[in-house]
Amino acid sequence: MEFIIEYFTLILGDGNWKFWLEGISLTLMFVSLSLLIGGVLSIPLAIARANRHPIFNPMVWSFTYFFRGTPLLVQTYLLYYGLPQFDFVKDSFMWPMLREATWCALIAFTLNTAAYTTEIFRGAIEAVPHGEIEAAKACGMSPFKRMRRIILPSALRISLPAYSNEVIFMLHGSVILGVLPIIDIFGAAKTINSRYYVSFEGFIPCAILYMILVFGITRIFRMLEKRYHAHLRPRTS
Amino acid sequence: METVIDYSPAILRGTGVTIFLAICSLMVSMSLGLIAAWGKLSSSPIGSRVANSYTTLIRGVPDLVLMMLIYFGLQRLLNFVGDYTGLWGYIEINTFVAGFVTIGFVIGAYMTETFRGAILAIPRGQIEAGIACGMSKSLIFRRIIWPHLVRLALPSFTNNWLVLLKTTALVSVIGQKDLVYEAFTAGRSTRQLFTFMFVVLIIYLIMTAASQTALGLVERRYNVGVRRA
Amino acid sequence: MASADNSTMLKVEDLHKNFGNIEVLKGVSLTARKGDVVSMLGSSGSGKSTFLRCINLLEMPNSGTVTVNNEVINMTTDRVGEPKPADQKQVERIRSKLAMVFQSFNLWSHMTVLENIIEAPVHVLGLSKAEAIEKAEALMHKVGIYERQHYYPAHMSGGQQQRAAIARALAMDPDVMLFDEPTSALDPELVGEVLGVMRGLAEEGRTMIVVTHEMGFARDVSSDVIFLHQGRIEEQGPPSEVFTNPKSERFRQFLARTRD
Amino acid sequence: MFKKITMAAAGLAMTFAASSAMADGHMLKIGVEGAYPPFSEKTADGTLVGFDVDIAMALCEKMGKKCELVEQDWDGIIPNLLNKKYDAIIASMSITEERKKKVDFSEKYYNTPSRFVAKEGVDWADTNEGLAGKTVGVQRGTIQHDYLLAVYPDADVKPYGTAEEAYLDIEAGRLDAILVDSLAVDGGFLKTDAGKGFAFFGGDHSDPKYFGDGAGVAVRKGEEELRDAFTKAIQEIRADGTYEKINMKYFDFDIYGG
Repeated sequence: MEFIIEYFTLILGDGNWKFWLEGISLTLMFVSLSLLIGGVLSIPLAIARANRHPIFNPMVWSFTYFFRGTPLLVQTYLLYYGLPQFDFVKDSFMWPMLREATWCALIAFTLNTAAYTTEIFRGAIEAVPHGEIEAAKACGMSPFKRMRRIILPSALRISLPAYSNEVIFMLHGSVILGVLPIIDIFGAAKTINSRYYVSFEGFIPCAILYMILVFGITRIFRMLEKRYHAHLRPRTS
Repeated sequence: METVIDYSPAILRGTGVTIFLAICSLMVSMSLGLIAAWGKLSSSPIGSRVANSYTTLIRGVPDLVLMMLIYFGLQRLLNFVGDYTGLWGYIEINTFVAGFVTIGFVIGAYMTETFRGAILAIPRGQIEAGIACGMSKSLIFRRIIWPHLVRLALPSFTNNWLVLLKTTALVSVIGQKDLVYEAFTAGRSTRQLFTFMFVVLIIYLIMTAASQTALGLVERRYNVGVRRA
Repeated sequence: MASADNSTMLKVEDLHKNFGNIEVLKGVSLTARKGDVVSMLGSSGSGKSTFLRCINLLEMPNSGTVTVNNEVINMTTDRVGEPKPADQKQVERIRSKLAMVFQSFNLWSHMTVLENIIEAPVHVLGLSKAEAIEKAEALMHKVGIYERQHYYPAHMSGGQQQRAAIARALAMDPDVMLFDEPTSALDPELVGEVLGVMRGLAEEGRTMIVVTHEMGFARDVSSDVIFLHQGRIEEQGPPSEVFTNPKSERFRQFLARTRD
Repeated sequence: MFKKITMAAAGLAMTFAASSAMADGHMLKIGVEGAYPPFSEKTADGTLVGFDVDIAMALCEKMGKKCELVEQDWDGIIPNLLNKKYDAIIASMSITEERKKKVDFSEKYYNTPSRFVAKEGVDWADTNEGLAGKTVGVQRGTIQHDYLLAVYPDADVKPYGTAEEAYLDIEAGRLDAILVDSLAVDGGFLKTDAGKGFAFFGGDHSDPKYFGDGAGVAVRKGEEELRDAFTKAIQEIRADGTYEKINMKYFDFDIYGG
């Protein structure tokens, strides 16, 4: 009993609960922002890939190959610690943003998730049954309208399961924030550990928090799938 | 560029560590994957429950957090148990062991799905045809089951291997001197972190591309006679 | 057997189509006046489906003209010499007047029946949603799937899906309806319900081009029968003539093979 | 497949066996940081050098032991001492009450104050009011970190894994100031090319409540013998001039402090 009280004093006392709160809100904000921006970016990229656009397709392919073929940690290091190597970056108008660790990490994460999401969406767009697209053509829909009304709604539904994995990967990936001078959930754990010279005590609530978040994300996607995959469910009755 | 050449022994050493660590992780992950796949497929409720909680745990906890817990926590636990029972003296979990055990443990959960899916997808009729021809069990495994298993598991295996390779970068955070650690140290002291991190990215791209080519060749060999969908 | 109002709805002249080096259509022409039901017969590979798909430019014809309701579809060629429409807007407008019913239904799988039917009227023709729904309800009654309006395609039988697809086509108020083997993907016991709906449409005076294997339908319903063989018209005429007294030996053989 | 499992298992066992050699009478493992110039840093070929490293070697020689240096990130330096990865820490670790709860310390082997560093010519006061809203970098889990959290609640404190990363970021312009050991930052940053244009501001910070009594050698609790051996060795190298020689190699004044 005494041990438990001692443990909770360690991880919550002495103002430490503030680190957790800060960490949770930062992780959540960060992951959702990068997913949002990355997701929006990836739609035109995926369309360019799926349509085999002669100029954009190779460009987008290189982009996704580069970001999918290398570790997110190194990409983040490159952006955060790498860019100030160049004076022109520090003199540019972008610097007020790039000097912030959160912005650098956000850019790295956004590009990373955009690359993965592009390939997910591309696969889904290619998986939309050809006949359904022909039916849209035969109705006189313009290419833009076909994309907006038929292909994308169908592709986004198809990609739901794969995308839910990507969301969880991004949450997992976000621990890299804690390696930078940013206090996310992982950073909060590290800060508390180093305050009291303990080794793993802070990582236990940290692991539990991530598990709760993953559980929540899984639940949300299960609801979304229930709603948007109604047309794929086997016939009942 | 000259500084990169100055530091190239360290970079090469780091690359070697990364590759070795990846191979060790792969061994662990394949063993765990096979065991857990077997557990999930077995009719025993305990087997599938253990296997399921394993995959749930991996999905729930980020790899780096798990690595920290294993590096610091497991060490403490092992020593505590050792002291308490007197069964063993000091056991060290160094950064290398913590690294490949964690990565193997994490990727093992993916491997579980890979193997499970492949085993389920083996055409049963062909095995029956083998039995009908009077083939022995081992012959059926070698000549019929194994080629199918490889073919069915390869695409997802390739994917897992690439994820694994990239995950190795995380060991630098617990101080293992892999490619990322060596390059970061070099970049920090020369104040050329962009250059060095860029070199690291290129090395990872080369490793990725090489693995894809090699595994692609294997895949082609095993896909003989299969119609492309 | 021209109908009373004999204005030409669809005119196709000397249509040629190549796939690579293979010439699939070697100059096919067709004229359909208002209320005509043209049945296109032929063995597989004769080019009848390709012909139908060339009419609304799902395939690009290499030469020849298509005139819909006195409007010629303008064609041009792209940089590598492949045919393409000169005016994409015109093609879209004409396609909205040529409704198509496919062999494999091609209902949009993520939409319910009702959503499938109102989709194009709302987003292509610009009808209000309420208007479109009202119209859709009438059409669903007509083809007998009103009770299934909130079902997803995957949850219905093939015959119901095809009837929904016909309702979707009708919702566009088309000048001409194109049927591409509408019953070929159906189980035999479901063919009747679809043919029944199509008969009804013919009696209403709809202009229809039907690629089919259903001899009974071709004989009883159509005003004109075209038999294609290797990309050419082998036999053409009113069913009363061609079925009783075929001029072409090939058509005779075809009839013998497919006699039901 | 089975062969692979046994191989992996064998590999595991070997790693355990190889590294489980306990420190015997003559072998001593010493944890150092390697990212805290000029006290400890790594050369291009991976050798550890610096004041802490030289002191460690000198102390070992006096104690008549064979020493092995183990490089360890600051974050885990005390946990891994407790985990027995090494037997002592010689890494400019200040002797504080908080740390004494976890480890035992020898006598100090040097004592220098901490100071703030910023762009040359800033006129900020080194008080909480003076640094309110400023971004201040610090190494995570150091006495400076504790001090900032306790005394400068209005500053925006950014914790870094190593001091060098904080140097990188103040040079890059991401930090307004850093709080570091005055000697470490002098040799490791201000006197290097990267530190041009940066200077100390404000006075010394050495309140023993936070900063303790100088840097000592840390050992696990209960290992008084080893601790006392280090204390004795420190006194010996002070007396015979070895300390002075090492001191002068890195600094131009005596850093032992009063």
